[in-house]
Amino acid sequence: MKKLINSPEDVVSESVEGLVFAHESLLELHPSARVVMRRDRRREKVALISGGGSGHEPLHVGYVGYGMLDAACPGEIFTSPTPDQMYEAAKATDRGQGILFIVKNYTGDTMNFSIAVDLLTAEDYSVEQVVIADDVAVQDSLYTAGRRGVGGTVFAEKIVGAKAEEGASLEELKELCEKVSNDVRSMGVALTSPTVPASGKPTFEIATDEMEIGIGIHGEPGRERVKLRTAKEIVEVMAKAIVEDLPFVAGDQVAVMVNGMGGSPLIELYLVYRELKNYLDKIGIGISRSLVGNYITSLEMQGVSITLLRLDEELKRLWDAPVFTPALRWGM
Amino acid sequence: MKKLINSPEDVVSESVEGLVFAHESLLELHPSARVVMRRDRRREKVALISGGGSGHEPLHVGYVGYGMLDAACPGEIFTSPTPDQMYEAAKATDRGQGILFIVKNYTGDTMNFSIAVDLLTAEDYSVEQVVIADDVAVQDSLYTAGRRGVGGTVFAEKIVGAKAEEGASLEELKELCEKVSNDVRSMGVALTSPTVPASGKPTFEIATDEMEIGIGIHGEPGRERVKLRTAKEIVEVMAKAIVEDLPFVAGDQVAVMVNGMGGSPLIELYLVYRELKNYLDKIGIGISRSLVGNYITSLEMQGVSITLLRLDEELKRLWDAPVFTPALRWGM
Amino acid sequence: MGDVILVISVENFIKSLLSSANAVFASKDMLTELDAAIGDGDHGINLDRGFKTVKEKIEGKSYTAFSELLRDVAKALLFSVGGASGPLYGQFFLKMGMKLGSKPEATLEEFANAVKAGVGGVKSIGKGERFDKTMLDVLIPFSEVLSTCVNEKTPCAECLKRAIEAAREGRDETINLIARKGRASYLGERSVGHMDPGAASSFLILEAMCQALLSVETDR
Amino acid sequence: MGDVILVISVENFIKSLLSSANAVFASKDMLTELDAAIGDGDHGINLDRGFKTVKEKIEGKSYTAFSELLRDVAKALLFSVGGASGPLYGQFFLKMGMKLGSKPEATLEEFANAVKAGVGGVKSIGKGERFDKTMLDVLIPFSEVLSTCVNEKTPCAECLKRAIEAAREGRDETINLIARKGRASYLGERSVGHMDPGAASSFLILEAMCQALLSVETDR
Ligand SMILES: Nc1ncnc2c1ncn2[C@@H]1O[C@H](COP(=O)(O)OP(=O)(O)O)[C@@H](O)[C@H]1O
Ligand SMILES: Nc1ncnc2c1ncn2[C@@H]1O[C@H](COP(=O)(O)OP(=O)(O)O)[C@@H](O)[C@H]1O
Ligand SMILES: [Mg+2]
Ligand SMILES: [Mg+2]
Ligand SMILES: [Mg+2]
Ligand SMILES: [Mg+2]
Repeated sequence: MKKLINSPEDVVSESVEGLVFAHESLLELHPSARVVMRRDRRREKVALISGGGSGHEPLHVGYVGYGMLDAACPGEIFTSPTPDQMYEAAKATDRGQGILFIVKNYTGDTMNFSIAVDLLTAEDYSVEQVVIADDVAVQDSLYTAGRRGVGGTVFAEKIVGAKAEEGASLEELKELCEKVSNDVRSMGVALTSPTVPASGKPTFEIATDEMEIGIGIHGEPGRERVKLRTAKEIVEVMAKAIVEDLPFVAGDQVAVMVNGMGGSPLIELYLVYRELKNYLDKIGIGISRSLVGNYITSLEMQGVSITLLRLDEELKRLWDAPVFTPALRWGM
Repeated sequence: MKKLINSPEDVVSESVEGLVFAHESLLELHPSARVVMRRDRRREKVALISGGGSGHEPLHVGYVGYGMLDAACPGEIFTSPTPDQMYEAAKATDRGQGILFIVKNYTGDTMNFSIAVDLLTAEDYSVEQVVIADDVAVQDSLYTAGRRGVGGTVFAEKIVGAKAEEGASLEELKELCEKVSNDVRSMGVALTSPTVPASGKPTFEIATDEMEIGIGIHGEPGRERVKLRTAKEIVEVMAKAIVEDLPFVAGDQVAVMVNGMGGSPLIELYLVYRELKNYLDKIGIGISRSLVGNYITSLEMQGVSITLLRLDEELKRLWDAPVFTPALRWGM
Repeated sequence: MGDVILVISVENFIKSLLSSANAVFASKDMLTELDAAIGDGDHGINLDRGFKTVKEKIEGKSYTAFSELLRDVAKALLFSVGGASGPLYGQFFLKMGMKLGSKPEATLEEFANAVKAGVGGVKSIGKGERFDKTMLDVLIPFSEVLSTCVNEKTPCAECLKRAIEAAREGRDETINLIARKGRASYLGERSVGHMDPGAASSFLILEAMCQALLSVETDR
Repeated sequence: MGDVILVISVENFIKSLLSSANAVFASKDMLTELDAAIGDGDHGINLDRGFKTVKEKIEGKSYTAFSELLRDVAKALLFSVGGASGPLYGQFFLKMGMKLGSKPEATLEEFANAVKAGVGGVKSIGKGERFDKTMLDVLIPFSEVLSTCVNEKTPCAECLKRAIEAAREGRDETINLIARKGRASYLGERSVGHMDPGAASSFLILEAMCQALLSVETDR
């Protein structure tokens, strides 16, 4: 296992500490729980909180700041956080306007967040949660764990964060978050496996000429294992699955994210973006906002995911609103 | 070879095209040469141009925009660009105030840029160049190729770019760039090798328990091959070499960059930042500005480099000045 | 042995829990590998961390009530494991403790009822059922066989052994199931052929627990 | 053969250059591997791209003057190779062509003088010298031995053969040198034990060129 770490047990806490050191005017650590919080909590607004397993950085800790999250709760690598983290995060950031949890749809996350909701509700906090489930690689069904939450979460945090900054109510934010969640779809592929530090071994074996289509951000296997293809072919498979699922139709305006899984260099991500733009151009879907880079990763896994969000004027405005976090910053 | 590409020959042009697509309000491609240019070239200012082999993204193409470069000339992967690129870039961006080339110190780059300087001078353009050579892993000597230009280049482009935006003269910018060049030092380590697409094989072999200390951004071997160490130990080796070289002394204020080589995840980079901060705290050096992320990479190589720049009030001001490029953005 | 009536003291139950903890520690890598095949490769790591916390919390401490002991166990798991298994096992032990209440001793019948309550907790928080290819495929048959045997007045040791056998079968049956809950469900048909990691850990935990209870019994 | 006086026509020189190009194409991987050991692993790729451009540019085209032909070769290399070797080889051929001027034929003596001018170009742009472990360790001995032989009126074929032998020795000597220029210089002592890729390519290029010139000669 090749990693720049001291010991597997300390990776998350030491990295989080480094993040807070590096952005100390923006962030602070909760004194007792593993929670990264905005330093400036004067403003009366709904507290927006997310969290999940670590290893997906910058998600979520890198999205704490003006115009996005008020707090993030990082779990162990690929392991959802524990309810005490969300409970403490909520108590520390609540400004009397209520708390909204943005939760990625994984059994562990939904259960741990729900327990936190129960604990907080019992203490009369007003708290709501929205579950993001945008991974089209997984068949959606009431009888299964449902779709995984992936790249759409980044869009949700940005857009709902902007609206929260405007002073919207908990109810309005929940509604907006559900709208984003309804209109966003993602899919990913992997060329290599991540290695969880505590395990020390690659999560899955994959031959040097193979790729996994529909990979999850924890290295969960996807739809199928196939021979490595060209970027153009890979993008077609992903984009087609995404477009047909919602479906996105000719004339739609979208925000897209071409997201690196952590081990793929930027030169490849921009190449993938080119293929995606060519594909969408052909079917009449217009890209009006875009992100290309590592936004929701899977440790050092090589691979890429694509996310599409259907935009309207309000979403565009909220997307463009100023944001100042470690990983996303514009307008200020 | 596992890469998200179509064919080794087309990687650079397709990726550059993707970059320009993704940032089309900011960038455009030169109609005849492989040059990425700022779209808005109305302002009368010195044209700031850099370039070098591709595979180091976001360097340099991702630093074209307001407050940094006017144009970047990407060569083939790990191969310096050809003089016609710099020549065309200069002609297209010159506003009559002169042209400054920022060149990383590699034999190929310096020769190709010098030929461009000759071509332009012959046509009466006023053009200057500054060579950045900040890699302390390499012994400096008049009788060798000298030190490699690495992370310091990012600082130079940001700071000189800000000053150019203020309307400084070619002479002033050259002087400032030389000052940055004099006061900046870097060093890197690698855990894995990059693979040049056209070659298809890792540039070097490295055992699963080994690391290369003093690696170059083209996978050039460094000072020594050693057994993998903890992040704390690795940071100590790098920081010590950097600090002693300038030397940086107690009381100095510095800008630091903890730079990922392309294949190392952000969680590790922030952990490295923590170790660096602890080390510098101990010896009385104060971090007053910082960057943590992938800023000058070596394809998918796993590893990290550290850059330190001694700051004074002017450099701080220029660092903080607004910048709007694909890879670096704040204040606007 | 066999026809003596088993009485479980809080003290002995601590020993059983520590025995479960040791079983988890010893199988950390195996559980992680099972999870790597159809999940995200952290189940062993998660439970190792969780049961270390449990051990730290309860070892050497003296409890007078099951509810108190099991609340500590549940909170240790809930606040240190994370993932899916944290809340699930947390709920299992919490509900068990609530059922046993504040007494210092329990009969096997009371124990069986407590297990049933624990399984109910797992079902309700995870919204799962049997044959979803989860830990419930071990917990449910274990609980059912235990209750049946106890009701039929089967000798105590035999009750526990039969329950463990049913749990083992349930665990092995998960190999042929298609996962419908948890991370493995993303795989659909591709999950067939692999044992569910949570089923494997439940079996280990229950087996070690019962063996410890039995050995105490034998020692009397 | 041997005592006939070699006259090099522009037309035959095109053939020699194409022969050099083929030698580069055939050794692409070998050159890249040499560069991977002590440089950045692109030398074969760079020259392959460069000589493909050269080939496209000059093949089938008719030139009347060396200067014209070699300016096209130099520009093709300069504007397609990049890296260190682009400007170096570009300069080599540019200076050679300038020395040969606009004539359509050259004697071996004129050829030798042109090579000398080319080597001068490489030295001046790269600020290198012999024993820096670069292509100059091939170019310099080749040029010197060629000039000496020509001055001593050695038969033409013999001149070329001896020059090539000197080039080969120079190439092999780079193995034991410490690099002082180019990327390999970053390695210091660690560069010892590896052949310089640029020395290897120079040798290939010169050898193929001379053999082509010789075979033309023999064919007469
Ligand atoms: N809804 C559920 N009901 C019951 N058990 C479940 C459920 N979801 C997951 N599990 C169990 O949890 C196990 C996985 O635990 P673990 O790997 O620790 O968590 P995670 O999946 O969050 O990484 C599965 O093997 C399965 O037995
Ligand atoms: N200053 C120099 N003078 C002469 N030859 C040089 C010099 N620097 C480098 N070279 C030659 O160039 C070769 C490397 O070329 P290449 O790999 O194409 O370029 P780069 O080093 O830019 O990747 C070296 O093997 C060496 O022979
Ligand atoms: Mg997990
Ligand atoms: Mg090169
Ligand atoms: Mg798991
Ligand atoms: Mg090279």
